[in-house]
Amino acid sequence: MSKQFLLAAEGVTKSFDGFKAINDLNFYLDKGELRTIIGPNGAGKSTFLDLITGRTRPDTGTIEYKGTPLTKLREYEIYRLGIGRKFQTPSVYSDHTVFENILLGLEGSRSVWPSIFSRIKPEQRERIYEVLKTIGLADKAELKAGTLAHGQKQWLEIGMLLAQNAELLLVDEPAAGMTDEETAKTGELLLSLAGKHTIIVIEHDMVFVRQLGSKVTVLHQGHVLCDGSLDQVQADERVIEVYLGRKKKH
Amino acid sequence: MTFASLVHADESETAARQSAARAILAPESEQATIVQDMAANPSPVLGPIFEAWQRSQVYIYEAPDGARIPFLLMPADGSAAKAMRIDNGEPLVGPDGAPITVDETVMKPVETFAKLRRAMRSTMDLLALADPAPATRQSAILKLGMKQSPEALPILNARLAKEQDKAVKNGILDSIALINLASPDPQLQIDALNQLKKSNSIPSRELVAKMAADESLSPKVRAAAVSTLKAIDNHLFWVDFFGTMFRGVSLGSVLLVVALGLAITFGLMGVINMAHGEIMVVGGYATYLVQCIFGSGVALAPFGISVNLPGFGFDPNSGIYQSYFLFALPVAFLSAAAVGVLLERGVIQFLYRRPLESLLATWGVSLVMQQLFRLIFGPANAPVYSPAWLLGSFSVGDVIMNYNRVFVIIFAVAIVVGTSLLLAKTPVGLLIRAVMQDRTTAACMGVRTRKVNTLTFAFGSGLAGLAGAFLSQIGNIGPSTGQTYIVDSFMVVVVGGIGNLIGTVISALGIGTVDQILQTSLRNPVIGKVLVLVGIILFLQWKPSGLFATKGRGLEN
Amino acid sequence: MKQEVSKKEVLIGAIVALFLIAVIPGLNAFTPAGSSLHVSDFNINLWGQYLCLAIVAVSIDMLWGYTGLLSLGQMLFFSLGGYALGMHLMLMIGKLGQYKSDLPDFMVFLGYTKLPAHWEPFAHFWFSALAVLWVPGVVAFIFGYLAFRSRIRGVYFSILTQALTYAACLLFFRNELTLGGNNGFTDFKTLLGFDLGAPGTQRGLYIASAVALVLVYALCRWLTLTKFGKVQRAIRDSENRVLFSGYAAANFKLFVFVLAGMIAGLAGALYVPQVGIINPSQMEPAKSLEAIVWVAVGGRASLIGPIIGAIGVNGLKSWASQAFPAYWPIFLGAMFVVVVLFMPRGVVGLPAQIQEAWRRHKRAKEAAAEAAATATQVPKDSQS
Amino acid sequence: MKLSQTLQAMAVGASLLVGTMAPVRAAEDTVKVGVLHSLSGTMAISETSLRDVLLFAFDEINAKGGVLGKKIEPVVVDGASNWPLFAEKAKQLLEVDKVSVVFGCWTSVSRKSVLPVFEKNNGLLFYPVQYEGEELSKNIFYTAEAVNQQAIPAVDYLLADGRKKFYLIGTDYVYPQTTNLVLLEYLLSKGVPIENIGGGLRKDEAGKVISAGKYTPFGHTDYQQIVAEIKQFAATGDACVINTINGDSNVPFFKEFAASGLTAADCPVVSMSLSEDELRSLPTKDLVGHLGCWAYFMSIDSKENAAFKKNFFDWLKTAKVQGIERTNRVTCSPMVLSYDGVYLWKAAVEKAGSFDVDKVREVLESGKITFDGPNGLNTVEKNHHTKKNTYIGETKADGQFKIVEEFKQVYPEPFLKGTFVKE
Repeated sequence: MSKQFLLAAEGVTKSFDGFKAINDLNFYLDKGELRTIIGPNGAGKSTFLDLITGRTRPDTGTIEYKGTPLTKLREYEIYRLGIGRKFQTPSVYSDHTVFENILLGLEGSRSVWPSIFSRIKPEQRERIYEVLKTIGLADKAELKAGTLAHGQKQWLEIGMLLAQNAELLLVDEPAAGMTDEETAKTGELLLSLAGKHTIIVIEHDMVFVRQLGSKVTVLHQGHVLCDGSLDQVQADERVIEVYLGRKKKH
Repeated sequence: MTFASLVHADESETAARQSAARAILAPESEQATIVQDMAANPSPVLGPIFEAWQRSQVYIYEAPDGARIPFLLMPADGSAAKAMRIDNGEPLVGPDGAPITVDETVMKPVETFAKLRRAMRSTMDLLALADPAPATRQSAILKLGMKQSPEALPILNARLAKEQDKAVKNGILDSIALINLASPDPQLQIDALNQLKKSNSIPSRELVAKMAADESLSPKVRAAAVSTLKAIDNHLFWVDFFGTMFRGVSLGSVLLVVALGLAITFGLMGVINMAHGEIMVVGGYATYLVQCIFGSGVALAPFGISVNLPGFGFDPNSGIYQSYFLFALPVAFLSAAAVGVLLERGVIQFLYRRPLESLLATWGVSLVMQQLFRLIFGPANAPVYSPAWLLGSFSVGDVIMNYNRVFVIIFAVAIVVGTSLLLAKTPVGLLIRAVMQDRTTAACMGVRTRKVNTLTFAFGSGLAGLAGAFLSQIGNIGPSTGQTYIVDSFMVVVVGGIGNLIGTVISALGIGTVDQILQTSLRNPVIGKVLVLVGIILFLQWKPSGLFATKGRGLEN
Repeated sequence: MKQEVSKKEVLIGAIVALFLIAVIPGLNAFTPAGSSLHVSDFNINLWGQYLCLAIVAVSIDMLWGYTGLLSLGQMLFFSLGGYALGMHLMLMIGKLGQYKSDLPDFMVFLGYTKLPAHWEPFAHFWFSALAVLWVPGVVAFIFGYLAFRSRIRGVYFSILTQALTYAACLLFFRNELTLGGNNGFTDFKTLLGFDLGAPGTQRGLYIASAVALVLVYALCRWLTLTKFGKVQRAIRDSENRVLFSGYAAANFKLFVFVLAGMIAGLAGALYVPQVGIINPSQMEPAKSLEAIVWVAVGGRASLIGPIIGAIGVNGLKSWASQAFPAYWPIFLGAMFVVVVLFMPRGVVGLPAQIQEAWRRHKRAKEAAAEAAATATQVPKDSQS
Repeated sequence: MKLSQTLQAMAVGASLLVGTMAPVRAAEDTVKVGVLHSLSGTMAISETSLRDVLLFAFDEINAKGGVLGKKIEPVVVDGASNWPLFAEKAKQLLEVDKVSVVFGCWTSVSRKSVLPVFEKNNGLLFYPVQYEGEELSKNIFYTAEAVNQQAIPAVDYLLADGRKKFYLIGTDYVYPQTTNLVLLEYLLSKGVPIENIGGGLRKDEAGKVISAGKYTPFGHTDYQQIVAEIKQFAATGDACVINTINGDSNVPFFKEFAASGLTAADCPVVSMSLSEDELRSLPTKDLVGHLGCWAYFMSIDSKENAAFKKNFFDWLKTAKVQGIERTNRVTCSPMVLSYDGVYLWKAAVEKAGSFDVDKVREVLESGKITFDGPNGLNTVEKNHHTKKNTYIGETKADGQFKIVEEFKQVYPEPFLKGTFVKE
């Protein structure tokens, strides 16, 4: 049945030292969808991304991408299936130039020998500048990534995902630490990618989530609490409880 | 040799004293013969005389009239040692009738040498048959048996009739059996073999094995010998097994004591302190200095300094000197902790976020410290003496256990329990755990992380100091001692899992036991050690973060 | 460091290479012994050794400086290379040994009557010469494969490499390994028919070392410029990002580790006939740590730094250990602490570091002056 | 690469090159003599004493007018317990400093490392420390004890003492291995049955025993297992231990030995590598009664020895040597054999009338060069080793030896392996 979904996670559980970070999670994603996952701290959002990308392995349950089980694969193998990830804290190569950062993300062979003998082709260079334009860093191509501002690093990391031409983008808190203006720009960027790519965004910032206007899934204690549009979700009694810490009725 | 003379010792006492005096005064070449002959008249008075002689406490007094009077120093119970004449057991007095005072540092004792001591042995072995201590009696009896000479049978039988101690009784039966093994009577031989089989006598194994292979013996005797040999070998297997286990636990305890400080600094703080071994050595030198202060004073050869502390300088045989080690422990802890504070403040505090660089910088520190030790204490090792209560051994069912090894185990248990109590139950421990788990949050909560860091590092270093004090009892303390242990102790912590004391304990005991098992089964210490190291590399394949991985604070993050 | 090779760099490189490869040995061969330009046989030999150590330093830099893998066991691979060639040299002694036997002396007095089978191929020079590369390569591959596959990294990796060289050291000390035990191999006579004692042979070995250093440098320099080099540094700076960008970081690390092992092996093989001995003490953990010092002092992630570090520290050691034998280790240790704490980029990075510090100082001064100026302008603010 | 970096590199290189090239010029009326010992690193603990006694010997000779009218000018270099460095320093002494003779080395591996250097440059080395033999270089003179001047007499003494079982233990390197190999052959030839030789046997593929003994790595600290084995071995009486453990490991060995209740009376240990100098750093109370075997003991009662000790200790008080230990010193066999070496060389040079190595060697090989030293008479034999006395001593609580046996003028036999094997 998972065939019709791009990504399907079923009955996934993961615990650390007895603490269940993900608890019997079921999650389905259609091709081309833009989905936002929200939830309080410790709800298991980042852990969920870790499980998809192979950073950790689930105790039980299956995660399938286009019908391929992901749980036995290594990070780079999962990546090669077309799943890209942006981390919560921007993770770029600070000693490389912006150009080189995108270059390393560029689609193509990832093996040792080709990397030694390959040369940058003109069309690759074009592609890189195209990506740089998309993320608005074309004029900073020769700067070291470490010198960029926080927001620019976030964009650069998104740019690396674009360069890889991943089908599924997992974007962890892209707006964290950004100014309002930058946040809006990031939202536009993600919206422009939706459709071409399937995207999961994890976010706290409700203004930003509203801007994306996508279907929202609420995670709580490693379990899907509910999903629907942002308005639906915000009206949900359980969500209010979770966020505002109101006591549960027995 | 008559056993009766032992019973009626009084009559022969004077004769024995006089021959002892004669032996002492004789030229070296004749001493051994005279002493050898004294075995025929083994008077109990000879015991203390021979012991004193071997301890270099027998002297010759040159009286003004030219007479040479041998005397011994009675063990001191207070001020000056009392001198006692050997020839009559009276106090040694001068021509004026007053007791002679003896300056031990000036007088030259009458020396002994191997041949002479062996001659004394035969007398003392006979005396030991009636020694109040059962263990001494037993070993003397065994020795007599091993000689397989039938003349000893009456002595042993007489002793058997009087003996109360069960173990010693068995020992006598064994010895009689050993002698009877050489008997021409097959029945006696078979009885003897059965006795040895019953008691699983290990010392008899070689003799029994020879009989089992001896084709000139009657089939019945050989069959008995084969069966006895089997029983002994079986017993030997278990003795070896438990012996190996005991040694494994004791080696594991050594590793644990050595690695525990590292488990704090490396495990909890993430600091790779390559100078850990040298901090340990600080503890060792502290022990050495305390020993010197309690004894003859501190002498630092490179500076030509030698100091005596007033009020100290105890007699090496006195109880207070023997207890120096207990005083050395806190000194070792504190001095190593002080060095730890210096190191943390001076170098490590700048490198908390750069573990690889802390490794390199502390290696530099370790080079400096090694050379400083060399300059201060000299390049040679510091001779540290073990107190008498750590020497010797006891055995449980033929498994020999040395006191110092038992002490290691107790010591290890004590400091592990102490450390975990400190971490779990005290406010300081709470602070340490808080900072180690999340430095930033702790800082936000108003914890003075700088202080706690220093404190934790000092504590880890102090534990290293205790380890050094401890090592001085089983190994040596010198400038490069620390290097011997550094690889091993890192292995223990890595295998145990970073930041987990239980893991460290299990890994130390595991590595120690495996090492000893390999050593025993391969009969080769080097290959055993190499295999342990290779095993560790393979083990980490299976569990890359050690036995007990603590989640979330991997060093690579 | 710039990402492309400039013409200037090539030119300077060529000059230095020529100086090392041709000028110094030329001065040794063609000037009279008394002249002020003469380089003595002793110094040719000494410099040949330094150059070999510089090659090891470059290999460490490839691992540590560029890939972030601090291997504390690099001298193991150096020794393996040395042993591989040493076995050939031992067999070349032939009947010139103490016992006039075809077997190496140590085998004779350990009671061997036949050459062990694994020794036989080493009688061929080509086999030994290849073994110099593949033996360290295979050992590095096996260890690296295990370590990288199970994600052993950072400090764990360092400690394990140290355990590896320690284990190997213990193993090689054993006589039963038939590799000469504690004494190792010594008393070599000829290499390819040349008398190892002859100045000409030593000069040849010096030139071989210089050529090897230049080639290794060029190879590493080129590698760092390729995309491979970029991935290498990316692994050092953010291994997770590399993994999530689809690179099997373990393969890249394994490649560098094996390459560095082979380079070190080559250095060892060149070193052994020049110094005349190889024994297990070269594998002691402290030796590898010392090699790290060269790289740290010279400046890592710069390729030229390790070379300067290796030659500089060893030269300094030759001199200081004689002038101040008692204080030299203190000096070396202290130097290391200072470098780690205050000179993260080593000697090579010092000019840039001073420049930065000066600029920062100037900026701070300007800022202070500016602040002071604003303070006087708006006194109300400072009072409230 | 930046230009500045390159220039820097070249500057550092050039200055070093010049530094190492600068020759040390000697004054005309002196003769240069090399001292090659480890003054740092693990071996410094033993070798520093040899440097001291050599410098003392030079001063003593210089005070009496030197050699052939020339004052000895010592060139002291540090091998730093680093074997390749030994070779480098030997080269420096012979090629740069052009010394007439070198006194030095302690470990066999350091000697093996410098041997080709001496042969290539036709140098002259005097080697003073007991060793395994099986070597004879035309450029080395061995004032040291050969195996038949140390281990064999020790075994003879033990046999005479009624010992029937021999446990062999050593550090895993060539000296213990070779010594035990020879001892195995010797003991078998003396009728000791093979099962009375403890420590384990090594057999070749055919099952023939080719070596014996238990070996531990350098710096080994855990002797529980081995001591337990010895205790079982000695349980039947009349056993002894032949100990070729090197250096530091002796402390844990003897501590374990003493702690397990074994005594020198039950099972004496004869140690080949523990001289008075080593005993300074050992807990000697644990060693009382155990044996040592050397060509010299500090306790030798002779007027030569008394004068030697007095002069040496006096010299120490005022010697101008950086970091020298001035008090609490002892003398020991390697020191005295170093000292003897200097005088033997002096005698040979004076007889040859020249410092030329070939001429000096020829004289030394004549078998007529002798020196009456603190250890008695030393004669250089044709086989480059010296004939001298061997003494057996018992360790006393003060770290001195009581001499219990003396073997007079033992002829040195460097090649012993196979000589005791009966057909």
